Amino acid sequence: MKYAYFPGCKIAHHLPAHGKSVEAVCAHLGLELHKPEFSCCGYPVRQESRDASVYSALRSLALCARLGLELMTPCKCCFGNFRHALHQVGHDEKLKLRMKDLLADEGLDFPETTRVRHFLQVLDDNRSLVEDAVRRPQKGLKVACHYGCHALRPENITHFDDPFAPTIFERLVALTGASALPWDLSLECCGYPLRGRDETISGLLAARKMAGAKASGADVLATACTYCQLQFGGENHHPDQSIPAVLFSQILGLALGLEPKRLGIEPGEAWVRLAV
Amino acid sequence: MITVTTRVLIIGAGVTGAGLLRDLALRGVQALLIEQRDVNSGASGGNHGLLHSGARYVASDREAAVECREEGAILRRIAPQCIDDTGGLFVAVRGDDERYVADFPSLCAASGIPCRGLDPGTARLVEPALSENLIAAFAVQDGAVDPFMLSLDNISQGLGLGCSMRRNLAAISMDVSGGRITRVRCRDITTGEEVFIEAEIVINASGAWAGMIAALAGRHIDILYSMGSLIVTQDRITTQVINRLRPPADADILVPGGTVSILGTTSIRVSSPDGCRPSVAETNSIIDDARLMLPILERTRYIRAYAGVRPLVSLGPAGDDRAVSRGFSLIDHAAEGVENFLTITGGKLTTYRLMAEKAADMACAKLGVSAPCRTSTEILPSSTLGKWTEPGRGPRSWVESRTEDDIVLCECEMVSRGVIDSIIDEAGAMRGRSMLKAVGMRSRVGKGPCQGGFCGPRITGHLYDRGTATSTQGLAELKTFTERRWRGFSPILWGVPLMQAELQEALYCGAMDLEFGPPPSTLDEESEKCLAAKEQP
Amino acid sequence: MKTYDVMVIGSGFAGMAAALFAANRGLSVVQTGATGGIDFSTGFIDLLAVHPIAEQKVWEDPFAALAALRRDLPAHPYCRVSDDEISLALQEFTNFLGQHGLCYRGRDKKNTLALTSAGTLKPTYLLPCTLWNGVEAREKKANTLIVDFHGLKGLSARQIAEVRKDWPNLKTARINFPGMGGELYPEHMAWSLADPARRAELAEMVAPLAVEAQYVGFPAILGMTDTSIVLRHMEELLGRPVFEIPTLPPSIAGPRLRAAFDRGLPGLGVRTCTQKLVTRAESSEAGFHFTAGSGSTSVDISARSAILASGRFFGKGLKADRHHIHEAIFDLPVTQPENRGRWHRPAFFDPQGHEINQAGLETDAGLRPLGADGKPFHPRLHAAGAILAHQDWMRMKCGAGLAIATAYKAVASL
Amino acid sequence: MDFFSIGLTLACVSAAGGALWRVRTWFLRGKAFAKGGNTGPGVFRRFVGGLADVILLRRTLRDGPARWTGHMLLVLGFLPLIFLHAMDDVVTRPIFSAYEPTLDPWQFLRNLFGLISLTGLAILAMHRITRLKHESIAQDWALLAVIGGVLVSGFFLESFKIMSPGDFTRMTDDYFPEAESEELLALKTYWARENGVRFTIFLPTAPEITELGAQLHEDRCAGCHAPTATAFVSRSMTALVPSSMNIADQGRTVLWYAHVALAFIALGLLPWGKFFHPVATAANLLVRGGSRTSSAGNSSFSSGLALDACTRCGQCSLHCSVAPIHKVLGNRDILPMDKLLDLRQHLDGSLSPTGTAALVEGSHICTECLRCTQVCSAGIDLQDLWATSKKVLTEAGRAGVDGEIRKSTAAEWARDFSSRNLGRIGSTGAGLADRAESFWGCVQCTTCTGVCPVVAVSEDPSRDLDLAPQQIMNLLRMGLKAQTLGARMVWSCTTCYKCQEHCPQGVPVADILYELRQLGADNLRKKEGRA
Repeated sequence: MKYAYFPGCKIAHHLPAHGKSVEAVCAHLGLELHKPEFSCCGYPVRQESRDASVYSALRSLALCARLGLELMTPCKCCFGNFRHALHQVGHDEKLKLRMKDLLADEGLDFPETTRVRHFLQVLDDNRSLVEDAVRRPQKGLKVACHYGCHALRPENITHFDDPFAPTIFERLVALTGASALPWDLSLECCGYPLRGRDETISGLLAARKMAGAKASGADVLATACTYCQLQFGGENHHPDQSIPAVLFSQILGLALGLEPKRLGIEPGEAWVRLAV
Repeated sequence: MITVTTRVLIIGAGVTGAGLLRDLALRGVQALLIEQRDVNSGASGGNHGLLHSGARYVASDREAAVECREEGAILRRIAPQCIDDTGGLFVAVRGDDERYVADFPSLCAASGIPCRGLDPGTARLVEPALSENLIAAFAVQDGAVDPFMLSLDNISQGLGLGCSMRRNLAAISMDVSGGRITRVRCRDITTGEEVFIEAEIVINASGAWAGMIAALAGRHIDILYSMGSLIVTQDRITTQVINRLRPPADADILVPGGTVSILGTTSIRVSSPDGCRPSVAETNSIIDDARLMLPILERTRYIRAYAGVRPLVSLGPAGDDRAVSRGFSLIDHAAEGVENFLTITGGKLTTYRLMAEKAADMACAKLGVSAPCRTSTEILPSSTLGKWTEPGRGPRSWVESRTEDDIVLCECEMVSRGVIDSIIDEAGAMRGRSMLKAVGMRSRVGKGPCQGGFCGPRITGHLYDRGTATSTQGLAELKTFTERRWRGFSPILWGVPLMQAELQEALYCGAMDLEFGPPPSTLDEESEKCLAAKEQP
Repeated sequence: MKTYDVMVIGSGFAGMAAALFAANRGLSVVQTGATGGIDFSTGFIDLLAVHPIAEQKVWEDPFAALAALRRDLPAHPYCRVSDDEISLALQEFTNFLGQHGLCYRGRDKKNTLALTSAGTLKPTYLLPCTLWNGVEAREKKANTLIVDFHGLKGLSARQIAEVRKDWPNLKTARINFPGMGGELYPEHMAWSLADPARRAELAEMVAPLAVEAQYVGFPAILGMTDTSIVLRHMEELLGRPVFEIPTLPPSIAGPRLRAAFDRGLPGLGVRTCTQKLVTRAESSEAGFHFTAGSGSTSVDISARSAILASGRFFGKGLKADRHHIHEAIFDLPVTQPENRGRWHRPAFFDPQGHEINQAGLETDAGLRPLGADGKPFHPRLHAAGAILAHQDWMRMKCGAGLAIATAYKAVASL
Repeated sequence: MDFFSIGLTLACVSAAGGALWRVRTWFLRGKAFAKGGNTGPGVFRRFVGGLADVILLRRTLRDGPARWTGHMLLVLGFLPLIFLHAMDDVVTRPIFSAYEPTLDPWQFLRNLFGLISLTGLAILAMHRITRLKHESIAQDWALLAVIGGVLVSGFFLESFKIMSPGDFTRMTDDYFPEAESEELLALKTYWARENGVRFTIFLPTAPEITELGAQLHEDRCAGCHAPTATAFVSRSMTALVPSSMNIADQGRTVLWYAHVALAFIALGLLPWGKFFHPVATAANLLVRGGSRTSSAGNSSFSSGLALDACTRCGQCSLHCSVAPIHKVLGNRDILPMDKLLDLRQHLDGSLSPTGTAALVEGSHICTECLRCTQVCSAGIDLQDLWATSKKVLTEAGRAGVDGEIRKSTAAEWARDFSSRNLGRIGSTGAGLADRAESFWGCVQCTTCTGVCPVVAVSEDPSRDLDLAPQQIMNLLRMGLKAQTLGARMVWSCTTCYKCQEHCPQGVPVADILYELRQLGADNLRKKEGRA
C-alpha cells in the first residue's frame, strides 16, 4: 500500500517523535509513504477564515490527487479539517467554484476523489498486516485511549467511527497485546484548541481528562493525534495527577519490536519499562 | 362590600380603553379602568399588530383609509417605541385580479396615501421570500406596532396622572335609575370579591363584549362577532409588511413583529366573543392561501396560532363581514334613555387614539370639562410596564446589562429570573392571583418555540421559591398557563412543532404526571367565559 | 459486504433493548439511531399504571392492570406479549444495566410511587436504586431534608415541599454547589462529583443542615457512570441514607442510560452507527438493504431481518406533514385519525389523551408491521416500542416497559 | 577636496557608521526577545559547520543550482575585483611591486573577474525575475542594479578609456614629452591599430610608420601597457560604439564619475538594508554553526543578528506551509520573508498600526512548521523568531483576533457590532447563522449546553462565558447576531463538536460557532482597515 503522507505542521518542530514513530511503523509494515511538500491542512486558520481554511486543505488534497494516492495523516485535527473542507465544497457550489479558480492558478485540478485516512484507519484497514507483524506483545500495559474530537465528530462529516461508542482505538490497542481500559472521558476534548486562546479552560479540560485517565487505573494515556499529544505530553501535568501520555505509534512500534530510539522514545521515558 | 367612586368608569382594557384612560387623564379627568381578564385580552391582543398605511382600505372604505393615514402619522410621532416602521408592500401574484392591481395606484392617490410601484424583480430583491410568480408590487407606509406595549404605555401614563386600573374585575350588573347608571356591580373573578363602582360617566370600551355590557344597562347594540385567526412563524420571514394586492380576503397580510412574522387573518362569524380559538382548519386554509404569495410559508416553522374577535357594529344587512365598516361606532346611549353611558367599539388598532379622543370628547362634554384632547401632540412616555413584551429586549438586556447571579428561566426568548421578578414586583395589585399568566402577558415568556413547555415548569419552580406559589396552586397555575398556550399551539402541530408538543407531553404527563393532580385553576379564564352574559337578567 | 442477522433501527429504549436481546442470543447486530430517544428518559421503567386513561384509573398491580387492559383493548401492543415474557425481558434488561453501573429496583408485581421534579407522585414499576431511599422516606413520612442548588433550574425543593403537604417532615435547603456558580447543568454537576474531594465539600455544606434529617434528598446529580459509588460515599459522609430526585428532563437519567449502552453494546459485538438515520431501505426475500446517513459518509448495511424501533415523532420514526402521518423508513401504513383536526384535543390535559398519541403501526401477533394489504410487510421485519399503534405510553405510564417487552418479543419472533 | 575624496569619505563614513549602527541593533532588537544566551557544546564543530556554510554556501545549494552558481560566481568574481582592483593601492601594489592596472595579468584578470561577476549577477537576476517576482521589493532590485551598475560601468569605463584619444595624449604628454610629431603619429597609428584608440585625425598606413610606431610602443609604452586585447571584455565592447561617433573622451569622463559614484554608493549602502546581507548573513551562518533545526532560547545577540541576516532569497515564502492562506487572505505578513521585514520595523517602532495589525495576523497564522528555518539559505532560526515574536506580541496585548475580542466585554461588542453591517460567511446567500432553517429543528432541550465540556469546567458559565451554546442558538434564531459575536463562549469553544453530535434535532451548533468566529475575524479585519 502507498499513501501520501501528510505529517501536519506540528510534527517537524514540536513533536518529531510522532513523525519518527509513524514513519518507522509504516516502513516496518511495508506501508509506503510518499512525502510531497504539503502545505498546512487549514485547521489552524479555520477560526479566522473559511475560504483560507478550505483552500489550504484542498491544495494538499490536489497534490495527492496528482500523485493518485490516498492521503494519510497521523493528526486528528488535520484529518478532521480535510474532511470538513471536502464537506464544505460538496455543499456549497459557489465555494467550490472559488476554490477551483484558486487551484487552477497553481496549476492544480480540483481533488474530486481523494480519500483522506487517519493513521489509525490505515492500520485498521491493514489489520492482518499488523497482527502478523507483532513480535513483542505489550502484555501488561494498561492503556486509556484518548479518541480526539476532530476525527470523531461530527461523524456525518468525518466518518471515523461511531461518535458515541467508537471501538477502533481499542481494537488496535488489543492488537499490540496491551489492554485498553474503559474510562468515562475517552471521547472528551483534550483542550488543545484553546491553547493561546483560553489557557484556563484549556488547562482545566486537560487536567480533568488526566485525572479521569489516572483514576481508570491505566498506565498510560494513548493518543493518536499530534495536538492531543502536545496537550497531554511534556511537562504539562503534575506527575501525581497524571499518567504518561504516549503516542499510539510508539506503543505499536514497540510491539512490532522496533528500537525505542527509532520511535523517538527518549531514554528517560519511564513508561517504556512498563512496556515490553 | 366595597364601593369605589370615580368620575369616569371605563370598561375594557383593550387598546381603546387604555387610550381613553390616557386621554381623560391628560384632560385632568379622574378615571378608573376595569378589565375582566387582562390587558388586550380581546381583539386588541388578537390582531396582526399592523399599523395600517390605509392602502388596504382605498377601494372599500376611503374614510377609513384616510383615518389610518392620519393616525399612523400621529402614532409614529408620539409612540415611536411601540412602532417598527418597516414599510410595506402590496403584491399580486399570477392569477390575482389584474383590474384591481391596475386601479390601486390611483385609488391610493385619491386617499392621499403614498404608494410607489416596484417591478417584481426589485421587490424580490428586497424581500427574497416573495414568490417567483409575482406580477406587481407597490411600496406603502405600513408598519408594525406592539399592541401590548401600546396599551401598557397608555395605561402607565394614565396611572401616573392619578387614574387607576383593576384587572380581573368583571362588570356583572348595573343599577340604572333616573336615566342614569348609578352604580356598576363588579366581581373580582379570581377572588370572587364584589365591588360597587359609582361613576359620573360609564364608558363601554369592551370591544366585542360591548353588546353584553350595554345589555347590563338594558341597552341593545347589534354586534357581529367576526373571529380572525392568525399564525406566528418562528422567524421574521420578511423585513416589511406584505399585503396581498387584492380585495380584502383571508390570509392576505404578513406582518413582521420583532423576531417573528404574523400571518393572517381569517374571518369567521361566531356567535359569542368568548372562548374563541384558532382551529386546524383555519391554519390550513391560511397557509394554503398565503403560500401563493410567500412559498416559504409551506416549509417554515410556526410557533403558534391565535385568534381575536372583531366587533363589527351591524349597519344593515350583512353579507361578508369585511363589507361591514371597520370604522368605529361611538354610541351615546342618552338617546335611548341612559344619560351617562357611552359605548365606543369597532375600529382598528391604528385608529384607537382617534376613537378614544372622540369618546373622551363626548364624555367631557357631558361632564362639562372643557380641556381639549392632548393625545395627538403629547408624546407617549415609554413605560417599564410594557417593555418586556418587546421581542429581543430580553436577550439584549441579558447580554448587555444582566446582573450577576441572574439566570435565564425562559430560554427561547431569554427572559431572566431578574426580569420575571421585576415584572412580578411591578404588576403589583394588577396581577390578580394567576401570576404565571400575568408574567406571560407582560413578557415574552411562553411565546417562543417551546410555547411554555420548558419555561412553564421552571418559572413555576421559581414562583414556589419566591413563595408566590403555595401548595398545589402553582401546579394548577402551570396547567392553566399550559392550556392557554395550548389553544394557540394545537392548531399548528405538524413537523417540528409536533415534536415539540410530543416532548412537552412526555415531560408533563410522561415524567411529571401533571394530568393528575389539581385541575387548571378554576379561578381563571375558562370559568370567565361569558361571566357577564350569565349574569344577565 | 457483511450481512448482519439483525438491523435494529432506533436507539431509544426499544432499540437499545432489541440490540441487547439480539446480541445476547448470539445474533450479529447492527444498530442505527439518533440521540433524542433515551437521552430524554426520566430513568423510570414504567410497566403499566393507568387504565383506562379516560377514567384515570391508577393501578397498584401492573399485572392486574395488564390483564384488564388485554381484556379492554385487544389491539394494544401489550396483547402481543405475555406476562412471563415481560418479566423475563425486564430482568434481562435490568441485569445488563446493573452490570454497567445502573442498578434498578422495584417491588414484586407492584408499582411504586416515585417523587418527580414537580413534587407529584408518579407510579412506576422499576426505578433507579439511587431513588429508592426517597420512596422509603416518603412512605414513612420520615424527617427528610431535600437540598437544591442556586442556579439549577430543573428542581425546586421548595416546590416539592409545598406540593407534598402530606409529608410535613419535609424540609428544604438551597445551597451553592461547590466549585460552580451561575447556571448549573445536571450533567456537569454529575461529572464533577466523580471527584471524591468534591463530594466531601458538598457533604460538608449539607451536614449542618441535615442534623435532624433521617434522609437527605438531592437533585439527580450524584455521579454519571459511578452513581452507586457516589451515593454510598455521600451516605457515608452524611451518616444517613441519601437519595436522588429526578430533575426536569433532559436530566441526568438519559445520559446515564446512554453511557451504559454505549459502553455495553459494543462489548457484545453490536455494531453501532449512532446519529446515522436510515435514509433508504430496500427489502427483498433475502432480507434488507439499508443506507444510513447521506452523502459521501453514508454507510450501506445488509441484514437478514430488521427491527423497527424508530420511535414516534421526536424519535423520527413517524413524521407528520400538515395533513398526514407517515412512517419514515418503509412508508408503512400508519393508523391515524382521519384529519389533523382530530390529532389533538382542545384541552392539553384532557384525560382522554390525544388521539395522535395512539397513532402508529399495526402488527400481527409476532409484532410484524402490516403493509397496505393488511398482511405483514415483510416476513422478517418486526416493530417494537412507541411506534406501535393503540397505546399512549405517556398517559398509560407504560413507556419503557412496553418498549422493552415488545423488543423482547420482536427478537424472540425473529 | 575633490570628488573622489569627498565621495570616498562619505561612503566610508556611511559604511562604517551604518555597520556600527547595524551591529548595535543586533543587541537592541535581540533584547526585545530578552532571553538567556545559548551556546551549546561543540564550539569547534559549530564553527566548522558555520564556516562551511559561509564559504561553500551549502544552504543555498539546497534550493537548486541556479542561486548557488549565481552567488558563487558573483562572490568569486567580485571579491577579487574589490581587493585587486578597487583597493589596488592598498592591497595589490604593496604585494606585487610590478603592479600596473594596465599590465597583464591584472588587466586580463580584471576583465575575467568582472565577467564572472556579471554572469553570476545575471543568473541571480534571472532567478528573481522568473521565480520571485511577486515576492520582491524595491531593495531587492536596487541591490542587483547597483552591483550590476558598478560592473557594467567599470567595463564601459575601461572600454572608453581604451578608445580615448585624450588619454593617449595625456600619457604621451606625461611619459613622452620629447616626442617628434612624426613619432607621435607613428605611435598613434600603432595604438589605433593594435590597441583600439580612436583618433579623429587621418592615420597613415605606410609600413615604415607602422614599424616605427611598434618600435616606439615597445620602448616607451609596453613597460606599463599590455595590449588592450587582454582586456577582452572592454576591448570587445568598443565595437558597441560606432566609429562615426566621437564621444570617447567625454564618455570616458562621464563613465569615470559613474563608476566611481556607483562604487561609492555600493560602499555607502553596504550597511543598509539588503546590501548588508553578505556581512550579516555570513555572520549569522557562523553563529548558527551549521544547525538546521531550531533551538528555543537563542541568545538575544543571535536573535538580533538573525533578524538582519535575511537575503530576501524568498525560499521561506515559496515553501511556507501557510502560503495558501496568504493566497486567500492576501496579507503579505503571512509569508516569512515579508513578516521578517515588518517584524524588524515593529521592533524599531516604525511600523504603522495597519502594518502592525497585519504583522499580528501573520504572526498568529504561522503554524511553526519549521520549514522556513530548514530552507533558509541565510541559516536564520526563523522558527525561534516566530515563536518568540508571537509571544512578545501576545504579551504586548496583540494576541490576534481572539485576543482583540477578549479586550472588550460581550456587551461592548454587542453595541459596537450592532451598528455595523456584519456581513455573512458563506456564499449561498446566507451563512448557517443567518439561515432561519438552521434553527427550525431546535426544541429548546439544552442538550448542547449539557454536553459542553467548556461549560462543564467553567467555574461560573454565565459569568465567564457570557452565553451558553443554546442561548447563542436562540439569539441567532431571533436574528441577534451582534449580541453573540463578543460572547466568551463563542471564543472559548474548544471545537469538540459534542454539542452538534448530541443535538437530537441536527442543529449544527459547533459549525455555527466556527462561523461566528470567522465572522468576528472578518469584522475585525475590516475594523483594522484591512478588509
